[in-house]
This record gives sequence, structure tokens and C-alpha cells, in this order.
Amino acid sequence: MVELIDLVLLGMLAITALRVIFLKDLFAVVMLFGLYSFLSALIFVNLDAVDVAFTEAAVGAGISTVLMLGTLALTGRKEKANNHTALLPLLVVIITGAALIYGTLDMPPFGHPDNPAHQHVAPRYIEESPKEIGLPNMVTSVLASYRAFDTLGETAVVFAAAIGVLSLLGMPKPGGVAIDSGLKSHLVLRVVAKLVIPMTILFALYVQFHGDYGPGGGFQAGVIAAAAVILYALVFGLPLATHVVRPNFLKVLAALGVLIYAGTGVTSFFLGGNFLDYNVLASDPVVGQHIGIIVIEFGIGITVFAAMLGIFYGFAAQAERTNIQ
Amino acid sequence: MNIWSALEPSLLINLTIIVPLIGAVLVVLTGKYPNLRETVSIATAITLFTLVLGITDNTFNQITMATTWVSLLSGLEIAFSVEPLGVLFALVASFLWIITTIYAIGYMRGHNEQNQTRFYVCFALAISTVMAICFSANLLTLFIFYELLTLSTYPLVTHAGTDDAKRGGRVYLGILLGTSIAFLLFAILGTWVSAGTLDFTPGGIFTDVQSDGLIALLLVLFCYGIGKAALMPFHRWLPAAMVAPTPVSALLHAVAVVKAGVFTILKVVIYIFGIENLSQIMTTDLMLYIAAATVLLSSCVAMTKDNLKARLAYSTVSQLSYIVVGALLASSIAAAGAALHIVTHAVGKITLFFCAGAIMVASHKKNISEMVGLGRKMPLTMVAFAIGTLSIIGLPPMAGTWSKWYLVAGALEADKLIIVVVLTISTLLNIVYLLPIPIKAFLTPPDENQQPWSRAETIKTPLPSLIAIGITSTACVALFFYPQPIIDLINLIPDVSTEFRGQS
Amino acid sequence: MYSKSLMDRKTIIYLTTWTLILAIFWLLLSGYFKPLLLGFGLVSVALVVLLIWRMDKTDKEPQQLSFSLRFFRYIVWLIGQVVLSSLEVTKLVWGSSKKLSPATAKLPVTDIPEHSRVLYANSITMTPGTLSVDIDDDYVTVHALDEKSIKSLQQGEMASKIAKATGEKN
Amino acid sequence: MFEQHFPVLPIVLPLIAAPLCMLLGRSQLAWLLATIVSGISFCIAVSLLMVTLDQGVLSYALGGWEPPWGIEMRLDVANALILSVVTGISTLVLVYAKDSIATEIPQSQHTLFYTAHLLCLTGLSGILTTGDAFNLFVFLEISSLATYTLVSLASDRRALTAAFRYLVMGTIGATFILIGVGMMYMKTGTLNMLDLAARIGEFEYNRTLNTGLAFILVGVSIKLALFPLHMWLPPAYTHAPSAVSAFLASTATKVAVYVMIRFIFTIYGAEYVFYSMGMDVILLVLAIVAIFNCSFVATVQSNVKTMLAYSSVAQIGYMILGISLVTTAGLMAGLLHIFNHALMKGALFMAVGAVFMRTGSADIKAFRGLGKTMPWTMAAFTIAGLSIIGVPLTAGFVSKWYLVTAALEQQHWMIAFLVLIGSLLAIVYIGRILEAAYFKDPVQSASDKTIKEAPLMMLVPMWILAVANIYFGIDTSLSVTAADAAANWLFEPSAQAVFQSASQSASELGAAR
Amino acid sequence: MSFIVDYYNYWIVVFLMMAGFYIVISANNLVKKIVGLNIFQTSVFMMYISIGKVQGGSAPIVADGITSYSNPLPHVLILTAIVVGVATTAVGLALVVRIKRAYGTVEENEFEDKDALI
Amino acid sequence: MLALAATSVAILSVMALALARALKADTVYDRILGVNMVGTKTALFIAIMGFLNGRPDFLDIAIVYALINFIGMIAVLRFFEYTASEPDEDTQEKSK
Amino acid sequence: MILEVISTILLILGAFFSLTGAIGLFRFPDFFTRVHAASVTDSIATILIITGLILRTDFDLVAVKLLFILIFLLLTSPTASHALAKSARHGGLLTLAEIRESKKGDND
Repeated sequence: MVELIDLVLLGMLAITALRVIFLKDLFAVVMLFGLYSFLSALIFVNLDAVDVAFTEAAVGAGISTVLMLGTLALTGRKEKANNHTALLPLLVVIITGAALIYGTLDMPPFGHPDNPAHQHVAPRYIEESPKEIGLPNMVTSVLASYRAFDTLGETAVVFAAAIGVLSLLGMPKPGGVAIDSGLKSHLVLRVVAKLVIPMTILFALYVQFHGDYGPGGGFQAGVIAAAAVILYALVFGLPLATHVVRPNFLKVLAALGVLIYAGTGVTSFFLGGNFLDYNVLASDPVVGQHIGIIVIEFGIGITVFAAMLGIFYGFAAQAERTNIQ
Repeated sequence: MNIWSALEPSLLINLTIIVPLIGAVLVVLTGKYPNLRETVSIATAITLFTLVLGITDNTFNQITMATTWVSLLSGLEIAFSVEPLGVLFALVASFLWIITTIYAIGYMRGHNEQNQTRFYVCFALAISTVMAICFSANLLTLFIFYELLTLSTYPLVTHAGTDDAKRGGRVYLGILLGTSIAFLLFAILGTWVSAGTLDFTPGGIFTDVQSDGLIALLLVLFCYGIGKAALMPFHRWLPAAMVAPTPVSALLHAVAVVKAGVFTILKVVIYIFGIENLSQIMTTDLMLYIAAATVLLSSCVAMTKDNLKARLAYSTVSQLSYIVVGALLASSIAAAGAALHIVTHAVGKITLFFCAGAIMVASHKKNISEMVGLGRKMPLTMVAFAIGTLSIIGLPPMAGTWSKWYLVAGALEADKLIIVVVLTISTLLNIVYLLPIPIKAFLTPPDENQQPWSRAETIKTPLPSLIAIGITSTACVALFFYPQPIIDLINLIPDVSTEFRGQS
Repeated sequence: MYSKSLMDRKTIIYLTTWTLILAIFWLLLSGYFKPLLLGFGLVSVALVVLLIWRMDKTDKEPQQLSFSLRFFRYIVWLIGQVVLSSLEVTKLVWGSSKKLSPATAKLPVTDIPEHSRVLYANSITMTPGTLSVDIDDDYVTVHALDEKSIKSLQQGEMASKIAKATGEKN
Repeated sequence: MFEQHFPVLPIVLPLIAAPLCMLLGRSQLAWLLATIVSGISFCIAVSLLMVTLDQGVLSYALGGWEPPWGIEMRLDVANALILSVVTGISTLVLVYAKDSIATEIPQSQHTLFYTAHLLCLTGLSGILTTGDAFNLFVFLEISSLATYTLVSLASDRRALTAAFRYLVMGTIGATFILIGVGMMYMKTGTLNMLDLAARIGEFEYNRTLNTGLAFILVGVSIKLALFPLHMWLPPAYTHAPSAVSAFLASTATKVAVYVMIRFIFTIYGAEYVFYSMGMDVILLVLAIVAIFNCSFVATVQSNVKTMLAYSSVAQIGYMILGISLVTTAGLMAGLLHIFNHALMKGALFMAVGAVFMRTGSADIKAFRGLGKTMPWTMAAFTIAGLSIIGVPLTAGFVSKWYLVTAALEQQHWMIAFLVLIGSLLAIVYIGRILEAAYFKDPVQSASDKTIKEAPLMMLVPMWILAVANIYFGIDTSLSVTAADAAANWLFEPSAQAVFQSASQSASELGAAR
Repeated sequence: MSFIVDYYNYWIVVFLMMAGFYIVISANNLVKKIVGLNIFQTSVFMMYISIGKVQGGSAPIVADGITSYSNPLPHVLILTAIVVGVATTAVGLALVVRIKRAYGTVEENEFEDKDALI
Repeated sequence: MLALAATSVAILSVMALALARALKADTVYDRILGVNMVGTKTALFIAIMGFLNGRPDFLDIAIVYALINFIGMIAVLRFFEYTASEPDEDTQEKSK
Repeated sequence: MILEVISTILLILGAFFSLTGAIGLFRFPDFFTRVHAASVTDSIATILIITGLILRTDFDLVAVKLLFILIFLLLTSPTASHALAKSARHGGLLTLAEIRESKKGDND
């Protein structure tokens, strides 16, 4: 069953990808990309990667698509026909693809439990992490403890992206002229949005704090919460949104998240452990791990929330500016 | 003779290199006061000369002198040691620096040149590097200072700052740096990798381990890598560099730079390949004939040049190849001749350049065809010119006689009759392109159409310049009659002797 | 409808309603009754309520929540309607497409409380066969697959039920 | 008390400082903080270098999880050396940046500049220090993202397109690396570099691993701008703010070269890469072509920054050449050139930045007559330029010496010769600038403002690098010893033996827990 | 046949990757390039997740009665990679917006013409 | 179990059909409609898959899908609102 | 057991309605009519399927979550459809009736 679903979904993806190549309408391209992302997230669920699916759905289909639409709004919808030859790219792609196919020939068979990948490092995570870390969700254990440094890096990447967008696009001025923006004429939308947003944010917080037990965690939570505020901004307009969540507040929040995360690591210095060693945070190592993970997940959450929302603000501010002009 | 005997002998080497540098600094500091500046220059030059004299003295007394600065690369150091060939070159260079400085004072002022301070500074830097070249103990040190010499003389070549000067400078730098990096450095690296050492060792450093082909290749690379020796076809820089002010041409292109080139070739031949082994190298003959061809061809080119300095430049190219020929003949006597030729050609050619410069300053004439009847207006200068000419040609009673003599003897020793023929033809060519100048100056009556020489113009030959010309021309004659100290020094060089040993 | 003083009684009731709903929502989502997670829940609910308060302060469009038995009764009725009309549409789908006679009409909404109009519009949309295309102060524009549906809407059963279900409280 | 945490501090300090910088808000304070942090990192890096020279290897288990289960920071001489270079240059660039960016970047963006710079430093340090293949990818992306930002901060609109091109190429490169790492993981089940090495050692020849390596090498080659994949680099370096060009040119590509060395020598092992796969010939050819092609292109550029950028690509060719010789000597020459080239390019770009600041242009015409008006700047430029050419007594000579020696030891006479010929081209392009500076009269500009010497804060770092060029050209003991030790370390098969025991003890520990 | 069953997943994923890669390098429009980049990356993520799948395994969250779990490590890696991807996308799109403002176009050949870059 | 499998296959087919609609649409709005339908069906599909795999606790993901799908739709609408001034919006699209 | 049978019936019915909607997406002539088809799947199919699923749970938190999904979908789907339709209408898309009318007008 799993294989069948996998095959069907992959087939859908392949068709979508092919269609994207030939479409000239960029809006359609972005829509199809959103679809692609959604379907790939479905594949992730099918292949047991629920946390990944969670993230891909929120990021790929959510944030990325929204940002792309924002860009399209500013840059125009139609790709111009270009007459330069596509032969060279095709050649490059064929060679690369051939190399990859060549590489697959010695690959371990798909899904086989004896594959090297399932034999060496992973078994320890599966067998020991519930004891060592005390969390049911192994992905969270690995993410936030065994490979916490990767995750710190990931937070830094998000922060870097926020810095990048901030420097490129700037931030909207809070409480600017409340020009008529947003979907003002959509009464239904406004009402439904007002109902949905609080629920969404609470759901995000739920995801934030239950990442230890089920799929989710700081990153997903941050994105969902940001998505909720983005929804507000879309419906009620950017000025109101910046009034609710101020850009400067976001800046502080983004920085704070990274600091919380790195600070946890530094704290373990002072308690005699290595960087990010949570065992020393409490007398019982398992409790220490739990504390550490909760704190850093919180750090990730607020950085991601702030960064994603900040990035959206940046794009929206540009759109708003051109709108005024 | 050695006023520095109180000092540690090895320290003298450092001093010879450092004193000009200090001089350079002082020149910069005193740059605003021309008189003071030039006093400093001369004082430095004289100090340096006395230092070299001290080293010479020590050399004759068989005192070994060596010093190491830093270890530059693994197993390679910037190190100096004194050996007779270097002393010889150092003596020539430091002595002629004094003279050139004196001359330059006259010339630069007479010509109202710009940037005189820069000029003197670079001058001092160049001499410093030349001293380092003289005493370098290994190829790496030599190479380093060889390159520095190129760089420090580049501003001198382009001193005028005109488009011509820049073009000349570009050729100068391009060929010298190009050949040295592409060939010389390559040869040095090849030597290092194959022989495992770069130290100058009497008798050479190559053993049977290295393949013949490799050594043959290295010889070619060395000969062409040392671009300052102006072996064809890499001689173009020398005429190009003649755009420089005359004192520069005189010192650097009759003495320091070009002589550093042939000196390096001699040194490489004697201390890296070993004169004894040279005859077994496949490419020796090839390079010998190329050098011989350079001798003849550049003489021919010289004849076609009307510009005095250009003609002198090609003459230099030709004369340098004499030395290369001497070095490659693989005979001890020829090598001695080559070493001696460094000295005799230096004094001879510098005299000629001085004269050319004096003529320039005094009459603003550059072309030979315009110099008709000049002898009467500038008798002293032209007499000196005649002396220089004779010395270059190699006619007694001038210094050049001896070196040519030994070179011919060396060719005979090595049983290379063709070289004897080449040398003879070249002497004839020398006569053809050099002798007409003094002859025209003295014997041909001035053309009526030409502007008559006015007394007032010729008088302007600056006194310092005249003094310098006097000294060098005297030296030309003096070295004919009293070459013994030089020859003694040359005989100290390992494997080199002025004794005719016949075919061995 | 929204007084200037932010913390008047109405607001407090309103925020309390929200707090209750959110708290229930949290508990049902979480399913863990450990002190730690309950604590997080508390913080989370507080945060969200704060945000609601800020949003309302900004956009001045607070959403009253009213849940009553009537409301649920309406929902059940609605589901029944949905099933019925679905069958209609299914017939249309599987049948010949020529039977389609789409129509548009404007229905007055003046007799429905303002805040319930959205519910009305959504109910229309939810029932297959009818689709609210636009809504403004007085009218809701409806697009229907066939004119019968519009007629049944015009009879106003749905409208009156909504008015009943939500109207009382306001 | 922090000694045992030194391996991780050069990453963590800038990472903590970056958000602080943004919170500070005042550009002066941000500058101060960034400079101090970068300086401290430099000191730590140097002390790490000393320790590794002394003791060999430092391993630091993050989170207290032993490798391969946790992420490991692993310092040996090779990365400690480059780490010192990167942090050192970063500190100098920050000193330099204060005045430099004042004219090039709007005031409001200054704190962002410092934040991005610190993030970039974090990323680079992380790439260098980490002992985990995937962690490397993460840090690669931190540095890349920060770099895109830094490049695009310039006021020139072409900086935007340059940054975009860089972004696309860089992301493709990173994704390729990701593919490669995935394939490695697939066959070995681990991500720790030494663990990977031990496991890959069991394979003689494997198509998946080959493809993985090929993808990693292509990806890294994009990041390090190896010849046919270098097209993003010249525009990026040309249009970036001067301080950024100086920093990137002397660090970013070097770090990528290091990554390549790591993957080839530590993970796959020279034998696998060169004898089983024959990568050496490919790299060799590409390196030679890079040297010549890009040097030639450099000689015809009119924009000095572009010229230097192409020169960088050519110089990277030298580094790759050293790697492709497959000997300790060659690798050592490559590493040494990484070190030396950082010094040269840093000084050159700083000097050009100073000129840009004063004349408003980096065109070669703007250099006319600067020998008189900006003597100190041009003197520093000259020294570094001579170093690029490889004039004796400069750092450039030393690396060229070792490179050619290494080639000759392998009897690659032709290659050695080509290397030297290639450096002749450097004479041409550096010569053009020097000629303009010293022998041409300044162009009469419409505005009759006189060109002043660069401010002290810019001259000092520039000159530190210029003097370093000479110092490391004369006293080569430090650089050569370190490079030699590093090369030996990378080549030594016994390095893996050390790990074997370490991993065994680690697994015992893991079992005990 | 087992050959195909073993590898079909990888092959299709390779095809998807290449489709994305093709869009990146052939597209002239910058937004489309970014879309291509995303498709490329997403496909690579799928490759990783495929590596992590264990037949008969379940999602790596401990639950009663489940003995076989899929490999959690690739999931962790890809979580990080997704974040990196969206970060890159955001910066890339921001650059596109700025390029549009500076050049008035987001077609690569058009602004190249405007610059006459090297 | 069979019923679940059958339902999931049915939903998969529905998704495929909706996808086809999205890929080959008469107007932009049809495309959006298709995309939206894929989105909502995905949420349902995940819910069913949770049951199929015996892990119904993945329903959180389904919630996220529904949510994100909604936000995506709103973003699209906002985009239309924004670019409403652009005249050539879907003329080309219609003529296809 | 009975629950399972009911659940199965509900699921199958839901699947059937879903398919109906999807086919309607192709069979219906214009955008607005297609929206109707889509909303079949959105409402009745969702209700049926989720109810079917709920019957298969132990009526614990899972059921509650399913209920949430249902509520959420029922809240957002019509909203989205409505907003889309509105947008389409404002964007100038004509309904079938209007097209027919205008054609009639043209013929006249």
C-alpha cells in the first residue's frame, strides 16, 4: 500500500514538475509549486517522516508560496518568451541525471531494513533515545539534543535570512497611514479570519509545546504562528498587522531566539558540560535533557516566528509602497 | 688597505648590503637639500668601496667570510659568503658607483631632471642588491636579489616618465621578470629538486645521479633565465632600457644590471655546473653558438643604429655575449678571460656612456650623424671616448686587450677555432661601428650646413661629469699596464686560471 | 457596537468566552494533564487572548462567539440540507449537462443580524447547488446550479433559522 | 576555565554576537562588539593552532554526545591554520570596514552589515571546525546566506544581480553537496567524517559512493569557483562593498578549498579519489586551464576589482593544482597558498577599496596618479601585487616555490613550467595598475576635489596585511611548518587509526550509558 | 523486476530533481529560477526521506505496540534542510524584488543587456 | 481496513483529477479551484492514512494542511486584489 | 462491529461523493458551476468521511481532533469558495447564464 501510494504521488509530482517547465504564466507556476510542495509533503507522511511533512506543508506550501506570490505581485505575472537555446541546460541536466542514475545502481534497495543507513547510527537513536532523552518523539530527540548543533545552525540560517530580507527590503513603519488595504470588501473572510486566527495561534503553541510527544516543535510552531499573523495581514492589511505585531518587536524577538538557544549552550559551559550538553542542566540527566529541549525549542520557535513574519513584512512593505505610488 | 680590519670579517658582508640601504634612507631624509643629499650619496659610495676593499683584502688573506640571514624555505637560507669572483664584481660595481655618483651629480643638475631624490634612492637600493648578488652563497639568495635588482632599477629606467620611458620600462620589466620567473626560477627549482642543494660549490653540485638530459635542459634554462645577460633573443630589454637617464644607463646597463647577468652565468657555470663538467653537457655547444651568434648579430645591428646610446646598447649586448662565450667554453683560461672582461668592459663601456651623456647635456645631440666635428668643441670628452672605444675593441694600450686575449686563448685551449674566428670578426665589427665616432668627431670637418657649435654650449659640460670621465678613461689605460691585482684575484677563483694549460 | 473603554464589561465577557473556548481547545488538543503542559497551556491561552485583545483594539471588529442549543440545532438542520442538495448536484453531475440552468439572484439580508450574515453566506455556499458570490450591506448575491435552489432560498427558511439561532443573544 | 571549549568558541562567539549586534542598534557599538568578538576568535584560533601543532588533534563532542552519534568539532592543524586566517582577516576587515562602509552603505544598514558579517564568520568557522558532513552543509548555508546579504548591501544595482547569480549558483552547489552527503549516508549510515572515512575505506569501488563524491566535488567546486563554474564570482566580488570583497576574496573560497581537501583526503582518502576514480587528472587539467584562462581574462579587465576577482579564480587554480598532485608536498603547497593568498588578496582588495572610497571608482583610470596622492595605499597595493606575481621575499614567492617543487618532484616538468608561465600573466595585470598609479597623470575630474590619502583606520589593516606578506615571505617557519604538518596529517593513514581507537572507546562509552 | 521495485523510487526522484534543476538553469525569469530551485531542493529532500524509510516501519515516535520504526536521522537532516531552503528562497525573492525595482525587469537577458556586464 | 484502503484510493483519484484540473485549466480561477481541492483532499487523505498506518495521532498534520491550504487561498485572492489593475490578467489564459 | 459497518458505509459514500465532485469538475461547463461541484466534495464528502473515521476511533482525543478537522474544513472551505467566486466575479468572469445572455444579445 505504501509503495502504491508512493508511486501514484510521485507520478503526480512528475507531471506537475513537467508542467511547470512549460508554463509561461508565473502565477500558475507558483500555484503548481504550492501543489508540488503539498504533494511532496504527502509523500513524506507516507514515508513516515511526519515531522518533515509538517514542516514542508507549513513552509513549502505556506510561507514559500505566499512569498512567491508577493514577489509576483511586484514583478509581474508573465514570463517573457525567450529565444535562447535550451540545448546546453538540457545537456547539463541529462549528464547530471545520468550520473545520478549511475549512482543509484549500487544503492541499497528502497526501504530494506538491512540497509547500512539503518544499521549504524540510527539504531542507537531508536533504542536509546527514549531512555537517554526521555521523549517519545525520536526526531525531536535527535534534532534538539544529539544534533542540537545542526539545529542551532538552522536557527542561525533563519536569522541570517531575516537579516538579508531586512537589509534588502526594509521593514514597514509601524502604524503608518492606514490606507485602504487588505481584503476589505470580503466581509466573510474578515469574520472567518478573526475566528481562525486565534485558533491557529493556539494550535501553533500547542505544536510548540508538544513537539516532544508528537510531530512538531519549535520550527513548525513558529511557522504556523507566523502564518496566522500573515493571514491577519492579508485580510486586514499590513498597517493593522504591524500595529498588532510591531516590526521592531520582531527584530528583538528574532535576536532573542538565537540568544536563548546559544545561551542554553553557554549555560552548560558554566555547569561543567560541553556546549549544548543538557545533562548538566539538572541533577537528573533526563530531566536536564527535557529542560534543555524545551528551552531551545522555545528559542527556535520565537526566532522562526519572528523571522518568517519579518520576511513577510518586508515583502508586504514593498507591495504597500508600490501600491501607494 | 683594510680600514675595517677591526671588524669581524663576516660582518663586512652585511655592511656592504646595509650601508647603501642606510644611504638610501639618508638620501630620503635629506631630500630637500640637494647638496647635503649628494654629499650623503658620495659618502655612502666611498664607504661602500672601502668596505669592499676590506673584503678584498680579507680574500687575499684567505679569510673565509660567510653569514646567514634567515632560513627562508625548508633547508634554504638567505646566506652570503665571499668568493673571489663576487669580490671582483663587487669591486667593479662599488668603485664605479662612486664615479657614477659624481657623474650623476653633474648630469642630473645639468639636465634639470625631476625626482632626483627618487633617483638617488633607487640608485642606492640597486647597489645594495648588487652587493647582495655578489656575495650570495646560494642560488636562491642570488635569485632573490636578482629580482630585487630588476625591481629597484625599474623606476630608474622609467625615470623620465614619458611614454617612451614607460614603453621601455614595460619591455625591461617584462623580459627581465618574465625570463627570470619562467626560466631562471624554473631552473633553480629543477636544480633544487634534482640536486637537493642550491649552494654554490666549487666544482659544481651535480653528480652522476642526475640524468644528462636534465642537466642539459637546466643549462639552457639558466642561460635564458638570466635575462640580464641579454642573450638573443631575450636582449630586447637592453636597448629599450636606454630611455633611462645616462648615468643610469652607464651604471646599470654598462655595469650593475648587465654585469649581474653575466656574473650570474659565470657563477652558475663555475659553482653549479663546474667548468670541468661543462664540456660533457650536451647543450653547452648549442648555447655557446647562440652566444657567438649573439656577438655577431648584435654587432651588425649596432652598425645600423644612428642613436649613440642605442649603438652602445647593442655593443653591450655583443660584449656581454663575449663573457657568456667565455663562460661556456669550458676552459679555465676562457673563464678567467670572461671574468676579466667583466672589469674591462665595465670601465670601457662606462666611459663611453659618460661621454654620450656629456654630449647630451652639453649639446643635446643624440645621434652620431650630428656629432661631426664635435672633437674640437669637446676635446676632453671625445678623447675619453676614443680611449673607451679602443678598450672595447681590445687594442693596446687599453684594458680590453687583456680580456680579449684570454678569451681567444681560452677558445684555443678548448679547441674551438670557430670561436676564435667569431671573436676576430667581432673585433673587426667593433672597429667598424665604434671607431667612426671619434674619427668623425675629430677628423671630419664640420658640415657647413649644420649649426656651428657655439663655445657657450659646449662649456656647459658639468665639472663633476668631466672628472668622472677622466677617472674612468684613466682606468682603461691603467688596467692595461697594471692588471695584476685583478688577475691575482681571478686566479683565486676555483678552477679558473690565467695559465694556459693546453688541451687537456 | 464597540465602546471606547477597552475593558468594559462587554469586553471582559467577550475575552472570557474566548479564554474558555481556547482552554477547552487546548485541553482537547493536548490530552496531557501533566502540570508542565497545563502550565504551558495557561501561558499559551493567555498569550492568545492578549493577541486577540490587541487585534480587536486594532481592527475594531471583534467576533462575538455565541454557542447555544439552537445553534447546534441549526447545524444539524444544515447538514440535512447539505445531504439533500448534494444528491441534487450528484444527479446533475452524472446526468446530462444540458439540464444545467445556472442562475444568479440577489437575496436581501436585511432581516438577518449583521454578525450572522457571514454564517448565512457560508451556509449558502456549503449547501451544494448554491453559492454566495458576493455579500454587501443589503444583499447577498447567490449563484445556483438551477433556479429551484434559488427559489427555495428565497422562501427564507435558512435565513429565519439563522436569525433564530443567533439572533436572540444580541 | 574555557580552554576545553576553545574548539567551539570561534563559532559560538560570533553567533551570539550577531543578534546582540542587531539589538544594539547603534552602528558604533555594533562595530566595536563585532571587532572585539572577531579579535577574540582570532586569539582563540591561534592558540588552537599552537595546541594542534603540539598535540595533533582536538575533538569536542557537542552536547556531550560522542561521535558518531553526536556532532563533533574536530580541529587539526589544517583547519586550525585556515581558521586563524579566516578570523584574522575578519578582524582586520572589520577594523577596515568602519570607515570603508561609511561611504558605501547607507547609515541605517551598518548594524545589519556587522550582523551579517558576524554570521558569515560563524558559518566559515563552523565549516572549518566541524567534523560532521551534514553540519558542514548547515554552516555552509549560514555563511552563504550572510554572504548574499553582504554582497547585495552595495549601492550599485549590479550588486543585486551579482548577489542573485551567486545565490542561484551557491544554492545549486549546496544542493549538490547535499545529494552527495545523502549518497554517502546511504552507503555508510553515518555522517561523522572520520566514521565515514573508516566505512568508506571498506569499499574498493562503489558506484553510489563515486557519484556521491562527484556531486560533492562539483558542489564544492561551485563554491570555490573552480574554473568552468566560476562565473558567479567576478561580478559578486566586483560589485560587493569593498570590505566585503576583501573579506570574501581572502576567506570564502579558501574555506571551500578546505572543504574539498577534507572530502578528498579525510573522508574518501586520496587513494580512493585519485587511484580508483582518477579525479587527479580532471582536477589538474581544470586547474591549469583556470590559471591560464582567468589570468588572461584578468589582463584585459578595466575594472580593478573584476581583475582581482579573476585573479582570485586563477589563484584558486594553483591551490587545486597543489591538491591534484597527490603528494604531501603538493597538498602542503596548496594549503600554504591558501594562507598566503588570503594575505595578498586581502591587502589588494583593501587597497582598491580605499581607492574606491576616495575616487568613487575602481576603474583602472581612477588609479592614475595615485602613486602621488595616495602613496601609502598604493605602496601597500604594490607590495601585495608583487606578492601575487611571486616576487621573492614575498609570501607569494614561497607558495609558488613549494608548488613548483612539488610538481617537479613528481617529474611534472611541463606543469611546473606552466605554473611559472601563468604567474607571468600576473605581471601583466598588476603591472597595468602600477603603471597607471605611478606613471600616469590623474584624470582631470569635473569636480576639483583633491584626492586624499585613505583614513588611518583603513591604512592600518591594509598595511598589517602588506607587512604580513613580506613577513611570511621571509620568515616562513610558522606558515610552512603549519602547512607541512597539516599536509602530513591529512595524508597520514594513521590519522584514521587514531580515530578507530577513539570511536571504539566512544562506542564502549555509549554502551555504558 | 525486483530491481525496479528496489529502485523505482530513486529513479523518479532523480527525474524530479532534474526537472527542477533544468528549470533553474534554463529559466530566464528570476522568479521561475527560484521556483525551480525549490523544486530541485524538495526533490532532494525526497531522496533523503526515501533513504530513511524502513519497510514495515512506522513514524519514529514511540507508541505502544510498534516495534519497527523508520530511521529518524534523515528526517532531522531534512527538517534542517527545509529551513535552509526557505531561508534561501526568501533572500532570493527579496533580491528579485530589488532587481525589479532597479532594472524594471526580472528577465535575466534583459537586465544583462542593461548592464552590459562583462 | 478494506474500506479505508478503498476510500484512500478514491481520494487519491479525486486528487489526481483535481490535479489534472489544476494543470490544465481554462481560467486561472479554475486552476485555483483545482489547487484548493487538492489541498482539502490532502488533509482528508492524511487523516485516512493515519488510520491506515495505525497512527491516528498524525491528525495534527491534517489540521496544518487544512490551515495552510486556507491561508494559501487567501494569499492568492489577495494577490488578485493587488494585481487587479493589470489588464492582461487572464485573457491569454482564456484563449488557450 | 456495527459501528464498523456504519463507518464503512459512510466512508464509501464519502468516497463516492468525492468522486462525483471531481468528475463534476470536468463535466460542468463553466467556472461557477464547477465551484458547485467542488463544494460537494468539500461539504458532504468531508462530513461523511470524517464521521466514518470518528466511528472507528475509541471516541477519545483522536475523535476530538477529527472533529476539529471537520469543523475547520467546514469553516474554511465555503469561505474559500465564496471568496474565490467573489474574486472571479470581480475579476470579470461571467457566469454561464450571462454568457448565454450576451450571446443572445449578439445574435439579436
